Amino acid sequence: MTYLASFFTAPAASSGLTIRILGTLVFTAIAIFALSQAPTRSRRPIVATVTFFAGLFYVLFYLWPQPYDRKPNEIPLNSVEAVGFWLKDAQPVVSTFGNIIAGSMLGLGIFSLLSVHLRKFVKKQRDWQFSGILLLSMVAMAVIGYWNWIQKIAPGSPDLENVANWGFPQYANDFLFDGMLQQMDAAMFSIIAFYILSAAYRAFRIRSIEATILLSAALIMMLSLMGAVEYQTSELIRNISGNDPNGFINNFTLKEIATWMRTNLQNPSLRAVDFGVGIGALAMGLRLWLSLERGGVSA
Amino acid sequence: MQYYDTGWFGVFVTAMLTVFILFNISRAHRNSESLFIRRIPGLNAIDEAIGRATEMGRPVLMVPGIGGLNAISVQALNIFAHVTKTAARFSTPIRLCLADATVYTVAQEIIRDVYQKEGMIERFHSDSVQFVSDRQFAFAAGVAGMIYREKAAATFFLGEFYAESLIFAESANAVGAIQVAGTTQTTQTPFFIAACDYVLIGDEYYAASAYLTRSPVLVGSLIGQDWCKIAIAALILIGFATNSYQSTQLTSQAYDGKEWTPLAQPRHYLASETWSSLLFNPKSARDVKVERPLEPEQGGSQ
Amino acid sequence: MNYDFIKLTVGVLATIGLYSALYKETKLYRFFEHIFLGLAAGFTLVAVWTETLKPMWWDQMVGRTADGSEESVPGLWLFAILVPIGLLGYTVFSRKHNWMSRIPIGIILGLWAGQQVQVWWTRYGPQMSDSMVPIIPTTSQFRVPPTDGLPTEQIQAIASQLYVSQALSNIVLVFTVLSVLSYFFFSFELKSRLVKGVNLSGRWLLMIGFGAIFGSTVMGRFALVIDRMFFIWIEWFKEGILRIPG
Amino acid sequence: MNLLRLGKILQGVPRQALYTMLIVVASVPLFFRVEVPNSPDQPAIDLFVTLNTIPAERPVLVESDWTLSSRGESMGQMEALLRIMMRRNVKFVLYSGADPQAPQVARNVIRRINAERKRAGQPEYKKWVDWVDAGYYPDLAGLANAMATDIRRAFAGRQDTNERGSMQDIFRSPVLQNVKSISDVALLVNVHASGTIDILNERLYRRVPLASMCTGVMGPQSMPYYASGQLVGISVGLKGVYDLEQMMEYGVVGKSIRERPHPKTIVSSNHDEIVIQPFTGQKNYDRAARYYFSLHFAMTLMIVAIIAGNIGMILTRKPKRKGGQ
Repeated sequence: MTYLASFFTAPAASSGLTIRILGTLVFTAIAIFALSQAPTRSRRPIVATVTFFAGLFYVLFYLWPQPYDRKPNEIPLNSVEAVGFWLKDAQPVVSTFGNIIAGSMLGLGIFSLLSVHLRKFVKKQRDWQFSGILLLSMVAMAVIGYWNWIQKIAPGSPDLENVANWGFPQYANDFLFDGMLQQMDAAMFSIIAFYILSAAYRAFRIRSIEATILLSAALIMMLSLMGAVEYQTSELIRNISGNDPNGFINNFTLKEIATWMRTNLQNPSLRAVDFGVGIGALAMGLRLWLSLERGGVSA
Repeated sequence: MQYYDTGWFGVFVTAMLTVFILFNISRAHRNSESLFIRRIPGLNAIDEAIGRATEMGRPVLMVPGIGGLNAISVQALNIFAHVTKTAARFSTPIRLCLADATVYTVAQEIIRDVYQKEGMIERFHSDSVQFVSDRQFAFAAGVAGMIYREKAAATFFLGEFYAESLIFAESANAVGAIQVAGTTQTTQTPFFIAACDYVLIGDEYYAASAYLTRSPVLVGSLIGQDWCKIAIAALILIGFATNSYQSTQLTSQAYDGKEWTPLAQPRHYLASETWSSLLFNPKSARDVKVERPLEPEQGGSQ
Repeated sequence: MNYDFIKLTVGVLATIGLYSALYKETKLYRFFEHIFLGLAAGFTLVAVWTETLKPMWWDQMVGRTADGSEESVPGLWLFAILVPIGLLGYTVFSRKHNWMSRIPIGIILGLWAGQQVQVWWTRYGPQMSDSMVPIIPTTSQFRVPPTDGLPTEQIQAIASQLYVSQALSNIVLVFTVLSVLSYFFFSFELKSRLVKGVNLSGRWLLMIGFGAIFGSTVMGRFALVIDRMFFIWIEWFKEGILRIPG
Repeated sequence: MNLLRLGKILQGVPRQALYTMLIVVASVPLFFRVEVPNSPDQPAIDLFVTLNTIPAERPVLVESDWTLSSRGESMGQMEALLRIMMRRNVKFVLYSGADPQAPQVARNVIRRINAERKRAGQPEYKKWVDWVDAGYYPDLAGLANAMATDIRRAFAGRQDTNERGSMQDIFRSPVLQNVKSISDVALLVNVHASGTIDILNERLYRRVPLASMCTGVMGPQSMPYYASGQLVGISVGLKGVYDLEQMMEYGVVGKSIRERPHPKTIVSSNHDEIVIQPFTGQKNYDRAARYYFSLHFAMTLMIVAIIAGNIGMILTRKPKRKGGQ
C-alpha cells in the first residue's frame, strides 16, 4: 500500500499504534451509543448511507481511470492519477472488510446452534442424547483445534508438518479433522451418486417432449463420456466410411455429436441463461446499493 | 487499469444497462398499474404447497442456499417472507435452515418481522429459524436429517445451491414433500428439474419477488432487465451481422493482438481480426510506458 | 493396530453411518449426523479466528515488527473499527435496537453490490463477443478439409475460410442464444405465433443444455462414489486388513 | 396382463435396490486393472500441450482449490499435473483461495508423488528450490485483483523454509526470484471443485494464461471460458484425468506431423508442428485408469435403469395417453 495515506498507519508495536487503536475503539463505542439513540425516522437513511458508501468504492474502482504501467513507490503525476493510485492501493484492504465483518458475526450462528441443542439437552426433549453428542464433539473439536494451532504458531516450535514431531494435540486434531470431518464430507458428497441414479430413474421418462429432450441429451452425453463406447462407435463409423478421413459420415461419431451439442447448443443456451442471471444480479445489486427496495432487507 | 483492460466499450455497455434499470424503476413509480409480468408456474405452486402442509399438519421447510450474504440469498429471503406470511395465517409450522451466520441474522429479523406484522408473534419459535452449519456437507447432512425426522410436507429450495442440491431434493422426495426449487447456479438446475415438482429456471428466480409482491420498484426493475436483455440480443445481432459481412471480405494484413502486419497474399479476416472482436477485446496496453517521479524510500504502509 | 489404521477404520465407519440414510433415517445416521454437525461447528469456531480474523484483521491492525529476512509492517489502526461494526449484528435479538444489525448487513451488501458493477463486463463481455459468429459461408465446400500434414500457411488459409457446415452450426448457435434469451423476457405478452414459437424452442434448447449438464455431471458423481468404494475396499479392506499392497 | 405386471415391476424398482446395485457395480471392477480404450478431448489435449510447451524457466502458479470431499476427481487431476510439471522440471508456486484445508491436501499429494519419484530413482522435487508454498488466501477476489496489479505485493510476506531450513520470503526462492509481474508467470492452473475459475477469469483474463482442471460438475460452467478463449486448456473430471494419463503414456503430435512416437499417439487438431514424446516406462496410468473401468459399469447401470423405467411406462401406458406435465 505504498501510496495509501500513511495517516491510517503507525509503526508496529509502538505505543502510538496502541493509543490510536484504543482511541478508535472508544470513539466507535461512543458513536455506536449515539447511533442507538437515533430517532426512528432517521434509521433508514443511516443504513442506506452506509450501504451506499460501501458500494461506491467498487463502482469508483471500476470507473476511475487507473494508471496502467505502475511500479511500487511511484508518485502520481496529477490528482486524477492520485485518486487512481489510492483506489488501487485501498482495494486489497477494502476487499477484506466483508470477510472481517462477516467473521465477527459468526457467533450469531453458533449462538443459534447452542440455543437449539442446549434446550433440547437440558429439557430432555426428543433426541436430547444426540444434541449432547453434538455439543460434545463441538467442544472437543474447538479445544483441540486451538490447542494444536497455539502450539503451531508458538515461537521456536518444531516443524509440525513433520509427523515425527507430533504430540497429542496434533494427533487428536488430525484424527478429528482428517479422520472424521473430512471423511464425512467425502461420504456426504459421494452419496449424491445414489440420488442421481434414483432421480434419473424416476424422472427420465418419455412423458412429455421436454422430458424426452432432457433424457436424450443426457443419454448422448453419458455415452460420449464412456470412453469404451465412444471409441467403439467411432471405430465402427471409421470402418463404414472405409477409413476415408473425408467421409461425410465421420461427422456422426458419438464424440463429434457430443462436442457439436456442447459448442452449439449447451454452451450457448447456458450462456443465454447466464446473461439473464447476470443482469438480474446487476439489477438487484443496484437496488440494494441504492436501497430502493422498501421493506426489503437492505433497509 | 480498467480502461486499458476493457476499453471504453465495456464501461459504456455497463452504464447503459444501469441506466435502463434505473430509468424503468423510476418510470414504474409513476404508473405501476399498466405493467405486465408473464405468469411463472413455479410461483403459483407456493400457496398450494403450503395449503397441503396445513392439511397434513406438517412443517414447511425452507433453505436459502449455502451462499454468503448477497443479492441471491436476500432474494430467497424476500420470497420466504411471502411464504412465511401465508404459513403464519394457516398457523403452519416453518423451518428455515441457514448455512451462513450473516444470512441467519437477516432471516431472523425478517421472519420475526413477518410474524409481528401478522400479529401472531407467539407462533414464532426459536427453532423456526436456525443456523445448521456453515460447512457444505455438514449442512446437507443436517438438513436432510431434519427433512426425514420432521416429515416436511412442503420444501422450498431457493438460492445458491451446489452439489448438495440433490441431497435435499431426493430426501424431500423420499418423505413425499411438494418441492419448489430455484437456483441461479445453472449447473444445479437440471437436478432440481429431475427431482422437484416446480422449478424456477435462470432469472425467473430474480423475477419471483416482483411477481409475488408487484411492488413498483421490483416490477420496474424487471422491465429494465428485459430492456437489458434486448440490448444484449441486439448487440449480438449487430456483431454477428458485421462479422458475417466482414468474414466474406479479404484482408492484406494480419492482427496478432498488438498490431497489424502485412500478409504475403490477402486472405479472409480471422475471427480475431473483425471489428466486433477488436471492440470487445481492445489492444492490450502492455507496451504503454509512463514516467513518474519515485517517492523517497522508507515508510510504505502495509 | 497402528494409528493410521484406526483413523482409516473410523473413516469407514463414518462413511457407512452416513450411507445408512440411503436405507432409512436410523439412529445410526442420527448419531453420525450430530457428530458431523458438532465437529463442523467446532472447526468453524477455530477457523473464524485462525483463518479469517487473525490474518485479515488482527495482523493487519497490529502490523509486524522486523525479523531477519522480513522488514517491518506498520499497523492499520483504523481496522479497530471493523469488529465493533460486526458486533452490531448481535443487536438483532434486542427488541429496541435490532435495526442496528442492519448496519453491518448494509456494508456487506453494499460491497457485494458494488462488485457486481465492477465484474459484469469482464465476465459477460467475452461471452457476448463469442456469440457474434459469421454465418455467410465463404466457400461452397461443405465440411472443413482435414489438415493433417499440410504446411502452416495452407492451414491458416483453411482457418480463414468459413465452410458451409460451420456456417450452419453458427446459425444454430446464434439462434440458440437468442431464443433462450427470449424465453426470459417477462414483461411482454407473447401474441404472434412466431414469437411463441421462438420462445418455446428456447425452452426446448434450454432442456438440451440441462440434459447435457446432467449427463456430464453423472460422471463426476459416480467418480466420487467409486472413490469411496476404493477407500473402503482397497485402502481399508485390501491394504489395511488383508495387508495386500494395492 | 403379464406385460402389465412386468411393466409395473420395471417402473417400481425400490430405490434401495437401485442403491445396492450401484454399490456392487462401483466396487467389484476396482479389483481389476483394464486399459479402457479412449480418445482424449481437444480441451484436455490443449491443456497437456500447454503444460508440455511452456518455457521451463518461468514458474507456474498452481491454485489448488479442492479438498478430500472431491478427491475422487481432483486428486487425479493434481497427480497428473504434478507428474507432468516435475518430469519437465517446471518450477511452481502452490497456493489456495477456496478452502483453508486445500494447501495441506495438496502438500500430501506432492509428498506422495515425491515418494513415487524416489522409488523410480528420479531426483526428489525439492521445496524452495523447485516449488514454494504460498499457503491459503481467504479472499481470492482480493488476491486476484492484487496479482493483476503487482504480484510481488499480492504474495508479499509469505514465507517458506529455504534449503538451509530457515524461513524466508518466497520471492527470494529460485522459483520466484525473477518474477517481477504476473506476465513473468508462464501459466496459472486452477485445480478446482468450485467456481473459483470465474473469479480468476474476471480479474486475470489476458494478464496470464489461465488453465482449469475441474470436477465433472464444474465442467459445463467452465467450458464456455474455453470456448471463448479465456482458458488455454481444460481437463474435466475423471475423463479429463484419464485423457491426461493416456497422453503421458503415448505422447501427442500436431496434425501436420507424419511420424508418430507410438502407434497410439494422440493427434491434436489445434496444433500443427509439435511433437510431445511419451513418458515411456514411468507411472502414467494411475487413479483415473482404475476408476474409469468402474465408471463404465456404473454408467451402464444408470442407462439400463432409465431404459427399464421407460419400457415399464410404455407397457403400463393406458390406451388414451395424457399430455406432458
